[in-house]
Amino acid sequence: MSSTIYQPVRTPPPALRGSPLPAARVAKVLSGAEGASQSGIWVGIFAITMSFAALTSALFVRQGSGADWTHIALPSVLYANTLALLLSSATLQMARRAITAVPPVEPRAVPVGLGWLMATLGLGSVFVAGQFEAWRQLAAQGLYLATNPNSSFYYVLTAMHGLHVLAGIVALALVIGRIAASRATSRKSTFEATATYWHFMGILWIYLLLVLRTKL
Amino acid sequence: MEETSAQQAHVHAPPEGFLRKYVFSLDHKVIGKQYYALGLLAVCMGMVLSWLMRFHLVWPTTRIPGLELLSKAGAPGGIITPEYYLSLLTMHGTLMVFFVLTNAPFAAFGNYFLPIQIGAEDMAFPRFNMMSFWTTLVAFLVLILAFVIPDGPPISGWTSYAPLSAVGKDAGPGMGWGMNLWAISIAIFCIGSLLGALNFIATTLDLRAKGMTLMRMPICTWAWFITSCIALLAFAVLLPACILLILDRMAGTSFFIPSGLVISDRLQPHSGGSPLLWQHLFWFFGHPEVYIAILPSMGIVSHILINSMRKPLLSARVIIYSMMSIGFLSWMVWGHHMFVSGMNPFSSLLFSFPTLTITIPATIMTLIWLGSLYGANIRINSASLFALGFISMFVSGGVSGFFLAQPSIDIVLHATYFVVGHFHMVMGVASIFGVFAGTYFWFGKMTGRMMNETLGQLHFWLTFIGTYCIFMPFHYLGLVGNIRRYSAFVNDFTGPLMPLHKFITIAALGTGAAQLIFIFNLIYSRYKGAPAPENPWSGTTLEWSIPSPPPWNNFGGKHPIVYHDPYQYDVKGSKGDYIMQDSPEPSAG
Amino acid sequence: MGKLFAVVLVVIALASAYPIATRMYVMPEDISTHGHAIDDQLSDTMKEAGFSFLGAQLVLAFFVFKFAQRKEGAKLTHLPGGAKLVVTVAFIIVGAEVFALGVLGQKAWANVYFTPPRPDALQIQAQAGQFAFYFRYAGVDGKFGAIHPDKIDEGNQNFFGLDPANDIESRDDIVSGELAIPVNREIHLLMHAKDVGHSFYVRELRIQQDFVPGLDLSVHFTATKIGRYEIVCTQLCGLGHYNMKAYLNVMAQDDFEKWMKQKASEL
Amino acid sequence: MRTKHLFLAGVAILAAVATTSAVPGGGTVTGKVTYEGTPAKQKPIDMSKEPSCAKLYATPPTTETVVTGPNNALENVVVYISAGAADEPPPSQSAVLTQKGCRYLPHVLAFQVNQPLEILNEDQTSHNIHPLAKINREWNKSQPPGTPPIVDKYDKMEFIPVKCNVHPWMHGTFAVLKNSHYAISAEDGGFKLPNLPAGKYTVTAYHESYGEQTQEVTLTGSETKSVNFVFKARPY
Repeated sequence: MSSTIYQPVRTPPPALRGSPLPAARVAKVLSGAEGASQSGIWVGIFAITMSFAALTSALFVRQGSGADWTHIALPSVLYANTLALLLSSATLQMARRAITAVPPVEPRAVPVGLGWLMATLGLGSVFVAGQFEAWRQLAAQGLYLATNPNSSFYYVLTAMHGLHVLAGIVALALVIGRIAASRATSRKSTFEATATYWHFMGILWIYLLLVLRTKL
Repeated sequence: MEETSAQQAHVHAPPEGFLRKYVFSLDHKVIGKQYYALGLLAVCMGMVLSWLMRFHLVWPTTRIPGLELLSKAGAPGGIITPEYYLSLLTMHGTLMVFFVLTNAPFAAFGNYFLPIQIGAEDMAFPRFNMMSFWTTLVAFLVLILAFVIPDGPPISGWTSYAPLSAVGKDAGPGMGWGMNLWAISIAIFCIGSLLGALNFIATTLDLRAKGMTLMRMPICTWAWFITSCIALLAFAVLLPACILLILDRMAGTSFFIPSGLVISDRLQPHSGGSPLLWQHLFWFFGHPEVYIAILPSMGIVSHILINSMRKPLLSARVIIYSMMSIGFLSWMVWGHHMFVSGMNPFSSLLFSFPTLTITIPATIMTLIWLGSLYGANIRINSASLFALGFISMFVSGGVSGFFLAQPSIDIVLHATYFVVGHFHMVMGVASIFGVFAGTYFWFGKMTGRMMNETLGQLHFWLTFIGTYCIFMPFHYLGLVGNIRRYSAFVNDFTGPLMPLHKFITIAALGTGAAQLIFIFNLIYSRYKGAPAPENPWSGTTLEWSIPSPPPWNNFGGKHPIVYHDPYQYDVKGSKGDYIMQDSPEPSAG
Repeated sequence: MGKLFAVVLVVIALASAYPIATRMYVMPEDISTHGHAIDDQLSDTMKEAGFSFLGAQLVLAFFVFKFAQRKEGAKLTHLPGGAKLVVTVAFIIVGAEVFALGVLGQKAWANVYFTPPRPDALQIQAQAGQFAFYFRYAGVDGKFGAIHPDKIDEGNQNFFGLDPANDIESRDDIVSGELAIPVNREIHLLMHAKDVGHSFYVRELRIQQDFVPGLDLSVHFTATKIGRYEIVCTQLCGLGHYNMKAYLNVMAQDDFEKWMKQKASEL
Repeated sequence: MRTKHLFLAGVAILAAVATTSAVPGGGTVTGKVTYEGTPAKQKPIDMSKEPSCAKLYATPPTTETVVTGPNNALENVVVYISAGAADEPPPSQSAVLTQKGCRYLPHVLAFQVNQPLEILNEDQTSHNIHPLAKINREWNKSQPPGTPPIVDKYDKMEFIPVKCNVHPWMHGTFAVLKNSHYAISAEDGGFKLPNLPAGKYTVTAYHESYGEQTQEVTLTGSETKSVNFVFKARPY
């Protein structure tokens, strides 16, 4: 029966159908690729939001469940860090203005943009260093991961956010490298995606800061 | 020039060298096959574990020769200890749910056919795609590492309820490093699945060929797309849950562990944690996971049914919308796993209603499938038989959902074999039937050789009858109140049930043996099968417009243009009763 | 082959339904005051589910029988009414079913969980631990002694961590491995978990409730039939889970008093 | 050259063994362990969850945390030489713990460091043995009926509480000791440590509920010295 069940091989197999790639489609493919990295980053942001939503709702449940919740005073350095992160978003915007503007606002647009990008990278690193400092200060007060539920959540949330920021820093470095080497292909898309991600990190941090400050 | 730059911009160059071609491949087709192979390996292991469990349940004092080689402490003299039974149970559940039901229908077939069916040359992020497979593989290796460590695998079931799963080695054998490995493995698995889901979504949104509107995508593409949306949320919640569990175990935090627990005569040094928190986080992932397992099979089966019926469904849209609403509802029902868990009894009612509501889209889909069969001319072959078998299984497993969706009935049926029968049929067997159907349907496209029909149909009959013999009786046991997850039946009332248990065990061993036919068929056909034509089933979708197996860039550097809805069957075209999506000839209307 | 599929499917469907229809496998007789509502709900659901099951399987078999492997080029037709009909039918029938089960059918649940125990209900504390249940009666003073986890000493049968040396209330507490209760008297069971999650399940009582560590729950019920029934754990709690059980001993009032005296004398 | 050294070393070891091992006809320490006050009332064990064990007893057995004999005799006390006697190599025959009727026989099992330990299950149900060792390596194994005995040994001195995770009432004690000079007080509270070479010894008595007591004793020859221990009993 096996032979009758499907159509036998047609020989020779016909050439592949479909049009040869017309010049008009090149743009489409490119924008497809760019669109992909854009929607890719948005989907990623969605997933990250979901994770942190889960963690913070866990925090609120835990706060209600046990009688052992003791509020910890947030280290003041956090606010400096927050400022650094917000500034970095601003510098990143400047970089975008300089680099992605068509036609270039000024001849030296790209070098200027690179400068702003460096600044962003620096501020990002400052933020991460500051978060470490905050941990050190807490540890100095004898507040460790397992000391009490509030400190547990503090370390978990800051650590996970910090890791995401580090990922952002790596991406930034990549972008800087690419632009410096001025590789034409798909530069814009990666850059845009990284920018979106970086701004999101700032927003996420504000949210976390508010959650950590709340005293239910 | 412009074109080549465009190619580089998005499409990777043809793979060079063995490693790039077959191991660290960026080609979605190779990655799909790798996922399939991993699923196959996992399902074989899971099946052997279930054999051991069933055997032990009905012949508890019979030695299983050679088993003490696998674990000296777990099976002294070849007799399975209670804790080792639970280890087998935990590993069976984890392997099957994560590495089979999530990998095979979704990651394997999805990776292989989603890009082709939308006319793309690859996934949006080929490197992520490769990473997601290798991450998953690492997760798999970490998990089975638990078999070889002296401690043995964990014993807290695939749901790993805290505090049993959180307190560490005092909770019993396997709850030391075995449990750590479990938690770490699942965390890694989450990362792999998130990367995969992200890739699927971006690909579907942005890489569709010219003319391939969303509504022109084949139903299985839709299923994979919806599934990846669900997976994105589900695993994004399970990941932090696993991290918290790992911290409770290794860093001494108390997220899930309350105070004053005395385990193995030791007062545990934790305080204030909430065991229900774990249950909520887990089931918030856990219930959508059920649909991650079943939706792709629904899509595959619809795809195959339409082709075998030689006419479109009554309405493909209704199927798609039903899958969407199921996916949407799946976020409001996790609490129905916790009716008797001590959750506020009022919220049980709140959870029960959407759960029952899910039966509406499910019924609509079933009726659409049935109704579409009317007046068709159904081709019978291994693929379509398994597709029809899927409908039957889906119904059988679905109706028992009526019972468990109701808190009041759940009081007596919760944690009995009724539940086991329910989810094995609807989530296990049904979605595996989808995988079998897909394999028989697409094997030719994937390997260039057709699978052997005779063996295929023999495999179907044994599996179809066998699975009913195994899982229907589970419901009867449950109705008497036979508890699940018992390594021996010491209750007074279980004596009379043992004949039924023996019947199940024998059926399980037999059905398991029948799967060897399938595996043999896979290997035999891979090398000796009849050469596969380009379009063996006279299908209409894009995967049938390219050679079998497809070239590394699917469409040979050309870009298909789509003119039709996916299923132009029963139209008197030039080539017979169907028009392909990419053929310019006008559709029937 | 199509015909064979149809025949096999019909056989499977009927064979699957037979043990249900003939009630070969059923719960033991209900001995509680609330259980009948659950049983009714169960049998109603069984009718609806059975109907849907047989209906769908037989229709599937019939269509495959009729429409499989027809001659080449046979005229293909469509179900009269099409998708609209199907969807409407699903909405009306299943919707009605869902409404019936989901809304009207919650009475049984309400009976168990929304009616508070009567004040004169007999309070008994149940403690679940790996891997046994123990039950505590307040004794003559009617007060339960406080629980001190650090005082738990199973080797010395101090399962609840009582401190009789310093806590007078705990001295007369009666601790038992079986749950002895008087018939036709409401019992208010205070549930406490010693280590991990467990569950309290008595089939005849139609009661199942988890023990959750750190969260003290309670159930209440009235047993109407004298006898000895099995209490089993249904929440995976570790290696001895399968063997975690106890007995519910429903006695006549005076037998129960005798039993209490006997237990008190052992203190 | 080297061989000569080896030979000397060998001689040295032999000599050491000769001096430390029990000498027949050495001195003896004997005595009686008693209690004062009212010991905790031993409670009957409800084995109804394990019918295969429960049916072995006409009247339910009681707990064994404090086992007493006539005129205040205290049973199950481990009396051993904690200082003064050198460590000894373990005997080759193994110490045996039997699980019968869901109880540990004996309730207190004393044996030497590195002496083979054998655990048997004579019940129709599967047991779990969980010695809660703190100094030694802790393990936790189940033993279904019909499986070979569990064989193990401990390499450090320790008093280890033993429990069965499946049957919460099953508790016992392993006394892992450094030398062969030990005894467990009998029904009448009596014990006897024979064959002790002359020397100054610390005799220690250990009870699972009442803890430790020590006394000094000096033996000059083959005489018999009497040492008695009195533990304070608490009602709760």
